[in-house]
Amino acid sequence: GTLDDVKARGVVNCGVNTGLVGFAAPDANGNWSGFDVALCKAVAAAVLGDPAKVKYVPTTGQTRFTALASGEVDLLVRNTTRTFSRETDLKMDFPAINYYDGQGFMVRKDSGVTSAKELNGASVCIQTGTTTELNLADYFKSNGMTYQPIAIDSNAEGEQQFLAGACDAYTTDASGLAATRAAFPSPQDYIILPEIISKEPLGPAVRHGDNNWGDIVGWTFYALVAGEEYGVTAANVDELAKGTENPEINRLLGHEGNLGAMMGVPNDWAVKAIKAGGNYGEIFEANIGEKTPIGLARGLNAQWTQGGLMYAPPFR
Amino acid sequence: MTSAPDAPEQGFRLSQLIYDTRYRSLTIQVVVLIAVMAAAGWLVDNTVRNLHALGKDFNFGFLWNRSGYDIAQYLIPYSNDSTHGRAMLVGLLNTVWISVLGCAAATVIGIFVGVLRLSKNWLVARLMTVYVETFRNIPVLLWILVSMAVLTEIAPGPNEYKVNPATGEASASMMLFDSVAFTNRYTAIPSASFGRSLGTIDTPLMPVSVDWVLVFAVLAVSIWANARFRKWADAVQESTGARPTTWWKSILIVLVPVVVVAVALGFRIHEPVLKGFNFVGGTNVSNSFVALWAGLSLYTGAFIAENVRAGILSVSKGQSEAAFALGLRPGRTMSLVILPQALRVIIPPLISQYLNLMKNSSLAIAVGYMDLRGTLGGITLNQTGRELECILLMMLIYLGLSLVISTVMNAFNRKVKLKER
Amino acid sequence: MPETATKLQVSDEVAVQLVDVNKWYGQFHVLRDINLTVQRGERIVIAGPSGSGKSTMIRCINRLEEHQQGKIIVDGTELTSDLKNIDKVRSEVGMVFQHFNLFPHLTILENCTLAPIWVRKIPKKEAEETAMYFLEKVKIPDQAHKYPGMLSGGQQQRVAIARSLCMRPRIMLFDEPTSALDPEMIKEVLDTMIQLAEEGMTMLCVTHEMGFAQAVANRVIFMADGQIVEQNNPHDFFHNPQSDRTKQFLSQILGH
Amino acid sequence: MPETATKLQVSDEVAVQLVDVNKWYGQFHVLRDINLTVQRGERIVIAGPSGSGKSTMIRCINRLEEHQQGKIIVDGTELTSDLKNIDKVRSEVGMVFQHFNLFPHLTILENCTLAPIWVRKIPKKEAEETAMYFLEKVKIPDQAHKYPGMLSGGQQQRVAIARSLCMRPRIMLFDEPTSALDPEMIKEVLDTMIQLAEEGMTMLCVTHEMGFAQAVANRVIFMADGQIVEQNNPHDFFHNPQSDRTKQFLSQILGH
Amino acid sequence: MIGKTSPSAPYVRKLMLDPLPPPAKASGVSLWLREKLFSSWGNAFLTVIGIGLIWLLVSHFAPWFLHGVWNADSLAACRKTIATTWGEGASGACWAVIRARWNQFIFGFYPAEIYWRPVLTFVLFLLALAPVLFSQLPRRLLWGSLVYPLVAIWLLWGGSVWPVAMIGVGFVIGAVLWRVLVAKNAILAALAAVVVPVLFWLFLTGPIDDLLGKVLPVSIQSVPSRQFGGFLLAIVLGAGGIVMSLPLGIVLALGRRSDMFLVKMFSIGFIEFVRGVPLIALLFVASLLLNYFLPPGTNFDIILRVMILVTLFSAAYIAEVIRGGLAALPRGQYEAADALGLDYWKAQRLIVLPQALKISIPGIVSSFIAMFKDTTLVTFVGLFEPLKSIPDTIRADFAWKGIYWEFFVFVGAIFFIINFGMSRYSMYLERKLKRDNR
Ligand SMILES: Nc1ncnc2c1ncn2[C@@H]1O[C@H](COP(=O)(O)OP(=O)(O)OP(=O)(O)O)[C@@H](O)[C@H]1O
Ligand SMILES: Nc1ncnc2c1ncn2[C@@H]1O[C@H](COP(=O)(O)OP(=O)(O)OP(=O)(O)O)[C@@H](O)[C@H]1O
Ligand SMILES: [Mg+2]
Ligand SMILES: [Mg+2]
Repeated sequence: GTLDDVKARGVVNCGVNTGLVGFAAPDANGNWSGFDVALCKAVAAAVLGDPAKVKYVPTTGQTRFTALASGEVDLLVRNTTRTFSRETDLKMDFPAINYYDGQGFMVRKDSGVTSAKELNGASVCIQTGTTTELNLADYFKSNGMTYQPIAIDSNAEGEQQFLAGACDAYTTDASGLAATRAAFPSPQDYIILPEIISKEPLGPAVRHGDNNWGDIVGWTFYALVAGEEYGVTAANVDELAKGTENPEINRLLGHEGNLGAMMGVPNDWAVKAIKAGGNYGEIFEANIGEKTPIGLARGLNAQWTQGGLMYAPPFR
Repeated sequence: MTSAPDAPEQGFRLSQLIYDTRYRSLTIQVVVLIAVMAAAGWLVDNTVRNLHALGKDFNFGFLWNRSGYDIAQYLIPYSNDSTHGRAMLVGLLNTVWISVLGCAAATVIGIFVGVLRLSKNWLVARLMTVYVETFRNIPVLLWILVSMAVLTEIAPGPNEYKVNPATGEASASMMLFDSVAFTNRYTAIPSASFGRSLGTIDTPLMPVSVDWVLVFAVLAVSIWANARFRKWADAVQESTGARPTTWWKSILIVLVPVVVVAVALGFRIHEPVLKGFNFVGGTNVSNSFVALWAGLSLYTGAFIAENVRAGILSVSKGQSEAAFALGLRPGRTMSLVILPQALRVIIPPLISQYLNLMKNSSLAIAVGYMDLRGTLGGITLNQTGRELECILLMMLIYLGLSLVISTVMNAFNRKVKLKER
Repeated sequence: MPETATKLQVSDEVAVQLVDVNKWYGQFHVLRDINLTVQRGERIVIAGPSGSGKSTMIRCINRLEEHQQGKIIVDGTELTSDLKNIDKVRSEVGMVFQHFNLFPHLTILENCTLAPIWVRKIPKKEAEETAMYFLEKVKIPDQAHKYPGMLSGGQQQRVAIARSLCMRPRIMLFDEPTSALDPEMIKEVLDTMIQLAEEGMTMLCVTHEMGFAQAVANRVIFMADGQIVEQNNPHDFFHNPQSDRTKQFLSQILGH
Repeated sequence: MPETATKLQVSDEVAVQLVDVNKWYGQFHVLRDINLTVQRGERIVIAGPSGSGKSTMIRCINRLEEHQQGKIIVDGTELTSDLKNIDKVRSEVGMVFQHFNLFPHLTILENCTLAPIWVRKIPKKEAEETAMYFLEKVKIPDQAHKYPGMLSGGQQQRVAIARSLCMRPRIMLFDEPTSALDPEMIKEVLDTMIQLAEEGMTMLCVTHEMGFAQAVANRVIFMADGQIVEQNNPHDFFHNPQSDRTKQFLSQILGH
Repeated sequence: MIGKTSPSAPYVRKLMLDPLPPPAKASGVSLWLREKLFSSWGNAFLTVIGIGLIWLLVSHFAPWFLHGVWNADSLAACRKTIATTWGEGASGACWAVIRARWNQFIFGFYPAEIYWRPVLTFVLFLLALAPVLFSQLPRRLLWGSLVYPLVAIWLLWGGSVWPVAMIGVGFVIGAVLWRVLVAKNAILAALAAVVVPVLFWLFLTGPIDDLLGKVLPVSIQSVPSRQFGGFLLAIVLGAGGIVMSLPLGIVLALGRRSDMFLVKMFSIGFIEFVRGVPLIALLFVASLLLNYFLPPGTNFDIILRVMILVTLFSAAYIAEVIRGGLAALPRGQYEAADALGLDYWKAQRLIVLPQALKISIPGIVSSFIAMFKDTTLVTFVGLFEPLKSIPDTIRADFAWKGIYWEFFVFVGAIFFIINFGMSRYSMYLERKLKRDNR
């Protein structure tokens, strides 16, 4: 299985975006960071004990699935939407959803458009090879509108075209829109339209059939979510790992029971995972939260206790 | 004739397979065949096993499924309800279309620059050299990206054509009598329609407009008539020596019938007008197309210019001197003496430039023009997850296109060559 | 003209006149104060060491080169940069080159009819008849439908002469017509030229074939350093040269 | 062999034997029933008009061309399609071509040592000594380290001869060895060949140098249309030819 | 003057004329201008258009170039500097980004502390190339060129020295087997020389590597291919592709010229297939399909896969170049080799290929230029080549968002300098070859 391969190799191959600020992007020295990257690190920490033992494989919208299917990457964390056909026909599994998103539109403020319903006849920049282009076709069709698709290959190109005015609207997942807008010279000149035209549950993907590896990826993510729920942070995780009153935390952090061994990873897997970049909330705030230039609100991605959808199944 | 006794029959020895020139090559070929078959078998076996492990099959059925995505540029009707197969066809036609237009433009540029590079005018010759060297030595991808960037970054947006109520002026203006507008998302050019249309015929591939068929038929007939007319002029020249002036008559013969038919059908030109977000009424040629076209033509044109120059230089100076000494003017010298000889040298490399342009058109990916790679090898591949099928099919189609181009051009080359000997 | 093919004597009419012609290639003074008058019917042989400007001079006469000072008058027409004058002169003057310069993509016949048809506007049929007439004259009518590449050098040069004659020039210029040929072939070309001379064609001929000069030339002109150094009738020129340059040159040429 | 360099007479041993050899190029019958026996030490000159199959015949002897009928036996080895036989024959037979065919990327010395080293597996040092011995014999030891392009045609051809000799062949084939040379150089090559003949080398030589034939040949063979038309000793061949073809050929060759 | 008396009167020049300088009209600047720029109306028109064009370009781009800012840490800072020095609304290039990301353009994400390794590799590359290009140098240096690829692999990718050494050992084994066996039987020798090393690589190298690695650990920091980028990647792919494709190209060229029908057909089939398909398609094969074609479980890294396809691609083109070189050899060379008793392979190796390859060098250089330009296409399979991917990543940084032209100008200029230099060199070679071959 993949787990053995990873252990033998000593490094996790993680497929990421070629460059989407906040989610996955290399800096001048080639160090990757971002919301998706943090999950890669957490998995590496959980399995190998070291968040640095990740090899990032930048994939384009077109090459990502093959990279996964062919074994070039062990997991794909590249704002990929979980869909029916991707799980069945393309033979992948989405063990968890790390970001609940939806497709939106961004337009220039001075265009006077305030609703997606006013976009009839507009040129729309759209990244090829994504679910967004299918959603877009469906949306305009069901609203009896026409549009002119302007195909782009990467987010960077989309930004360029949109900034230059080559398209009236730029469509992608709302999170991506926010990230993109944040990076504009004058973000206040652009607005993201209120319509969200699709459900875009984004999550890490693994190959179909390797359930053990899927469990590891899924539960590592849930460990991060649970960490937030129970107040386990990067700062206090070592302290808490020595034992607490809360048996759930004890089981999570390996103080009690041997959940790790059941999956074939060290018992302190969750400790390492949370220490790598903090719990889900910390990761969110550090990479895409409201204090970052991207400035995304938690919204659907808040804990279930806060009215969001992030809900970690029980660790027992 | 006295037939010598044949070499003593010694029966066949195994060592003959290696040492006997008669069998040796057979042995080697068998070994090579086995090796190639084994390699092919190995690849196929691996593929089968890999597919099996992934739970996939090898099946082109997806070509008949609904594609679900939109394509901005299509030459035959297409919508997201069409099949993947049709999307592939749209892409293929787009590839062919950009290749044909690209080759045409590159040839024009190449001839123009190649001739100017030999100009006596120092400045022009230098400028052309700079052009050729710059374009030849920098990747074509850069030229395509630059063309695209020029169009998107420098051309005005459609809304800049709007008349600003405050100043009463628009910040950008259309060109060519308000018929062409460069914008940062497309180039709006006039389109045509027929007021008294004869309707269209639906074929499975695309609806065919009877009007256009008629117009082209008439055009073909007039061109044929013009060829006859020129033959007649040749005959007159042969018998009297003086060639009747033909150029304006030729133009009349070609143009008048077409114009008459067009007028009869109520031919109208629609100039693009700004309405809402965009220009409507005309045809909007997407920038991705224009950028790809410009990048490919300028790049390939530089290579063709070199071929043209080499071709002309290959004709020795003595040839033009001899023609001058006979009293031929420079224009005639060019067309009767230099070009026919230069052409033989120019055509073979021209073929490979055409092939290169066709293959380079797959760089459409850089600007989002939906060619064969963009549809079949891009979105279809991605939406269906059929890498193996899509890429093999795509390579086969490109191979077919290459074969067609080289066959046609080689035939043309033979024709030009035959004239000599 | 073929119909009046009799052994003409030199007439008084002037065919070509060069007055104080000077020419430079960049800083290099190739032709220096050239003065030369050629009468109609005269056969002039021009000799001289390599680089002395012989080719340049005769190429100036049909404006393949431009002179910068002085006057060149051909058949009463002064050569200026006026295109009409140039056309006129070129249609009066035929030229034969050292390397034949036949058009390789055309048959022998087409080579000969090309200029008559396109410049003289003669009907094709007539042009072909004339061409065959001259091809017969140079003794290769049977090669008419071959391409130049299939002919030997001597044959090619004879075709080149026929091609020029088809334009019915009144003056023929030859620039070392035999120097690119194998020895066996020189004779056939010289024979053709002698025949032409006998018919009274005005000829200026750059050549080192001294036998030819003695046989047909009215005058031999010796050039050196871009100047006409000596001129005389062939007999005196060869047997009694005056200038030292000439003597030296002749000793080289004849000793060889 | 150099050590035994004395004027040998023809021995009884058979060096080369062709029995009823026939060869076609496609439909074209180049060699027709050739029968020829060459004794060891014999010097044979082959003459005949162009295209008569002379080259083809001697090229068959070392299998540069394949014959289709009949037998060719060289030094007791029959030439079949067996590679070993071919190798054996080729190492017995040296060949000198019209266009020298020296290897331009190797020095003269390397040209001469290449085959001994790679085919005969002789140590380099020894091969070089032998090469120098033969280069001295053809009188160009001082050129050993130059490249072929720097030598004159005559010198190149002598190197080609030395190169063949370095393989210590027992039979030498020459295919018009002097016809690509300028007249001044022909003599030096012929001298080398005469010297070789005097040392008793078995030689088959296609040439039109009749002086050479008369000086060294034991036999002259005349070929026409792919057949051996006449053969005789040189004196009788030249002074008393029998067949009409031979007479006609000789009149052309000698008259020229 | 003779023209004025009887034209045919004997005449002897007494006084030779000295050469005079040309008249003012016929020399100097005015002549040059007249001849080269204004010799006719049409020419004058072209000149005016040319000047207009130059003016257009210069007036547009010169200010932008001249206002360029070299020192800034973001685009905003650039703009501010330009606005303060040249006034509001002035345009100017922000070269600072090149300065800031210079290393990334050159090395991609190669670890900064070991930049010396690619640099050294490059210097060695030039040294190894020297004996190939200049025949004046002693031939013995060619051995260095032969070993260089292994050294380069080790220096670039690092890690233990043994796997690389074992590759070399495999080649040595092959060569030795060939030497030993060739006297007995050429075909057997060829077979052995190919099969044994392959078996060696497949089955023996792994254990030996491990063993030697433990006994004698010689290793340097290893660098995964993912970190290659920028011009380093372009050069590694371009040069690596060409060098590795040479042997295959030679074999294909010989195959295409062979008399053996099947061998010829396979060679033609391969060459024409590769040449008929766009490189992008082959790159997609590398990134999407190659893993299907290899045994389950094998997993090359993408650079290696791209390298394999690039090698196959350039092999087809190199084969055609070499075929041209082979065709240029006169038949006499083959015949002389035959007559001396050299067998096919010896004749090829000693006589034919040395000459054919020399003739082919200009063509190979041209192929390299084409290949080097084509390496930019790897951006579409997610590799960080310098033309598109690196700028895209740089633009993903908030500081440099929205910067375009500077990248195009900079990357274009580097490509131009390298390729123009090489094309000049190949032209020089071509002229030299023409001279050498008389
Ligand atoms: N186009 C040119 N540009 C510069 N110099 C030239 C040109 N053509 C000829 N020359 C020079 O002018 C001089 C005279 O040349 P020309 O060809 O007239 O000599 P020539 O007497 O015909 O010599 P040859 O017997 O070698 O043909 C020579 O020194 C030559 O180098
Ligand atoms: N490879 C070939 N294919 C077909 N025909 C050939 C070939 N080589 C030679 N011939 C023909 O075979 C005939 C004999 O050729 P060969 O070279 O033996 O003549 P030759 O007597 O040596 O003539 P020469 O004196 O011109 O060298 C000629 O008619 C020639 O055209
Ligand atoms: Mg001259
Ligand atoms: Mg012969």
